[in-house]
Amino acid sequence: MIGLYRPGTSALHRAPAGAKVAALAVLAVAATLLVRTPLAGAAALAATLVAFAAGALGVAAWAAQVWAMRWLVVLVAGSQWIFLGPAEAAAGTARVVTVLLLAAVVTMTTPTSEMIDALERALAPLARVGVDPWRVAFVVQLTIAVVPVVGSLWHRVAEARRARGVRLGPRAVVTLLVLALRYADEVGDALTARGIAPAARR
Amino acid sequence: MIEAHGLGVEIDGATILADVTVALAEPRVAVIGRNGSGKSTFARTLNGLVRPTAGRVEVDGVDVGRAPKRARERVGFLFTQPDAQILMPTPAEDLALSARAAGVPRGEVASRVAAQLEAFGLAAHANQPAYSLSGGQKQLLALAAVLLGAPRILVADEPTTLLDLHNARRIGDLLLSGAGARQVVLVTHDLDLAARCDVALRFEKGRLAAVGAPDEIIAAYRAEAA
Amino acid sequence: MIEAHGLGVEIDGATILADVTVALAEPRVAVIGRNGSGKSTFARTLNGLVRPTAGRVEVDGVDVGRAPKRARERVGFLFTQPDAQILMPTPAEDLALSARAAGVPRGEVASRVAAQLEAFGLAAHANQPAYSLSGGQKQLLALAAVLLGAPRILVADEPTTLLDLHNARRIGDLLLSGAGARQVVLVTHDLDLAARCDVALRFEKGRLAAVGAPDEIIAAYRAEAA
Amino acid sequence: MAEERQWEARDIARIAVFAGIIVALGFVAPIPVPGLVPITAQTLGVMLAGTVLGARRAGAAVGVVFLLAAIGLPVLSGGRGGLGVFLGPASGYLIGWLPGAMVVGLIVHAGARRITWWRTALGAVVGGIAVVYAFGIPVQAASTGLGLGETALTSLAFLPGDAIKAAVATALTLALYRAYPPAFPAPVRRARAVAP
Ligand SMILES: Nc1ncnc2c1ncn2[C@@H]1O[C@H](COP(=O)(O)OP(=O)(O)OP(=O)(O)O)[C@@H](O)[C@H]1O
Ligand SMILES: Nc1ncnc2c1ncn2[C@@H]1O[C@H](COP(=O)(O)OP(=O)(O)OP(=O)(O)O)[C@@H](O)[C@H]1O
Ligand SMILES: O=C(O)CCCC[C@@H]1SC[C@@H]2NC(=O)N[C@@H]21
Ligand SMILES: [Mg+2]
Ligand SMILES: [Mg+2]
Repeated sequence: MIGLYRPGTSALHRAPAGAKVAALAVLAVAATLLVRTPLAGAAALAATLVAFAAGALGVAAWAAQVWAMRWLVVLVAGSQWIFLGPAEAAAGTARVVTVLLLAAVVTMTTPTSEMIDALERALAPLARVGVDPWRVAFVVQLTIAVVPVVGSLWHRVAEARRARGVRLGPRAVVTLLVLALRYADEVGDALTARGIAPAARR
Repeated sequence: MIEAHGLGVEIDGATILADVTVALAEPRVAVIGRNGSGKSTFARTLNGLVRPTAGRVEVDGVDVGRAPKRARERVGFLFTQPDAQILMPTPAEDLALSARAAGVPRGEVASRVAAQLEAFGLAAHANQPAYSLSGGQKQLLALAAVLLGAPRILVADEPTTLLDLHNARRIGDLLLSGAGARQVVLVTHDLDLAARCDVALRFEKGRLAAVGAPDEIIAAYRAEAA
Repeated sequence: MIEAHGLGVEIDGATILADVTVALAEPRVAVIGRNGSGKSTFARTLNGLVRPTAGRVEVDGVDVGRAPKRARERVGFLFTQPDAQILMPTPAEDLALSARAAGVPRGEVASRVAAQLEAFGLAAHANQPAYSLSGGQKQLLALAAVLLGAPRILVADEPTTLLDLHNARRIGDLLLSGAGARQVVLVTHDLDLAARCDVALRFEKGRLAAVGAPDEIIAAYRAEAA
Repeated sequence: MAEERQWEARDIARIAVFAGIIVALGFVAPIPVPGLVPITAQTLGVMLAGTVLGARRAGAAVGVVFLLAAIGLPVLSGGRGGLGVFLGPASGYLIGWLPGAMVVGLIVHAGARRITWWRTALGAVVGGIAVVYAFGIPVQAASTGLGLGETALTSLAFLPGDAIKAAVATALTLALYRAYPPAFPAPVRRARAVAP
């Protein structure tokens, strides 16, 4: 699975993941509180362009993100215009779009592995209530390895169905689930054998 | 009869198979070669599971790329992993699925299924959950299902790899003895089994490296691996 | 050193393994027998993946049933399916996982991983997605990961079944040549590989049917299958 | 006690595999509808996690999907991911998947000695639909500035699809119970093993 990360060497790329996520949280709250007028909205959107520049992501990437949100923009702006008037609609839409664009900057400048490390550190305080941060981060990585396998199992079922010339409909999912769960058992055994997690106590 | 003309397969820009031209009329065809040499890909083009990106394949005169459905009626396929091929919860249901697809009238399905279970020594397991069958029993079931369709050509991709000596011999015998009634293409790393065929193909890096008498082809392959 | 005393395994009321008593000090142990005869179950009791319901197993004097964790530190395990064993997205990450589990200090993990990748000819694939490796490369990676833990005993359950002649030989050599540094238990249907061991066990219907010189045990097994 | 709550290896693997299935369902037939909240096959995976794994493991599987999204992997339908998915108008539904899957698991498994079709269907509808909407509608209303009532009306668009998914989840669960009982947690599995 390929992440949404865009490799680079900008200041934002070099900044620690935890700091970026914390900054995002602060900025999201600030935007919600401060962006109340169309002018403030325009300023906020301009600021997102600066953020994209700081990540060396370029205007094209910014535009692509905005384009991906076109329906959101149309619907939020439209409904707020009807109920709250044009000024509120402009400010409200800018607010939502700003936060989503800032989140995209963090996503695009932070590699998956750094995010996982940051996740592990962020979860450290939860160790006292019985959450093992390493284990959580591990399951996340395990899932990343598992996704393509699930895809290949699905591919195998589809091939078998075609080769046998039979129709299964949704029943194919049962076959997939059986294969996937048996695969899970094999992975579970490998986890145990590699000394990563305990086996069942029968 | 299998004919490939300048057959090539590219996936995501990578050449998996290139320039395979061969005509096979022999009843038993062995396909050998190293991991990743393109054997499975070649086998899969024979029933349209993989589409050629260059050239074409014909089975009994049917162009597989143009008429994959008609080709598939003629070509049965047996996978290495029987698990993936068994699509229904029990052997009886699984065979019924194939029987219906093969056009057996509704009223006769049950008796055809019973007869096939009997013929493959699976009668006692008719309604046992399929996952709990042994490896050999699963491969027998998969073969029984394929043969219900009475294919003119049977392609088997390493069908004996997971089996013990006894079961491998049994499946091997069933596959090769049926030849005559049908043509069999057998992809295998088991060189003793390959030696029992009438002609052997050896793939290397996506190309057909050699075609000929199994003994010679196998001897050359062994020599190289050593 | 492996010792089983009246070892038995029952699952859901079915007897899978019964009354296995044997002491194995030989560096290379082959385990053969038909599909479903109990080979994998026996292998799994050696590192506690399957718990005995009768009797016990000891590895280097550690009772596996009582101290599975301590036993597992001593016993590495290699499965048939490399896919299920590779737990991380890339070879480098997967080896790092094993290194950390084996207690390599954080600062030395990277260099240990690099050295191991090099030793197994995988350096060029360090950061390639693991699912895109070939079958042989996957099995090499799985073996590299197991050996990072420097197990005193290595149990391998049909580790070469999915491989071609060349890769099978490579993995087989790696497994058997390491013997001396460690004891190797090799479950296999490949009788030529089994013949290279120092002692062979043959299972039959959940019981240990024979123990002895590989040549004799294999000859008897072949004779029966024919 | 602490010992008791620790996951065993096979549980961890199942959590990862079900998270993988939910992700994989995101690639299935993404129906492009112009709107704030996508129609997605992933809710089928959420329901199945609950019916098959039970409350705790199902919750963990959905939680893993959230973490994958948060660290920037394109795991939601249409290849979306990143922290933004927790901030948009659809985020309430998304968050609702977690309690939703757990409620499905509770209804289907709590005190159950076997899997029954009516508990499975009830679980899928209550946990997989009602609970998810209960989280989704208020958040959507707040983020769009539309009233709760109007927002609830727009969410009716999902109902036919979600009803079908609940029916499919029920049928699949019962079929899986027949085809592979070891998939289910121990109490249910044992009851099935003795049953004819
Ligand atoms: N869908 C695919 N996408 C990319 N590469 C592929 C795909 N299918 C096959 N390949 C690659 O094509 C090559 C040939 O694969 P193929 O499965 O035909 O080999 P094979 O001879 O059957 O090997 P084996 O003996 O291991 O079964 C391999 O290198 C494989 O990785
Ligand atoms: N968890 C289980 N539940 C029920 N039966 C099981 C279980 N595990 C194994 N068995 C059965 O126990 C018997 C022995 O299985 P095992 O896997 O040890 O055989 P094997 O000798 O390794 O066979 P193969 O050569 O096919 O790998 C088989 O009949 C199998 O179906
Ligand atoms: O992908 C996301 O960001 C979250 C999608 C939430 C979709 C909701 S869940 C309930 C309802 N049913 C659907 O098919 N879509 C919505
Ligand atoms: Mg192949
Ligand atoms: Mg076995």
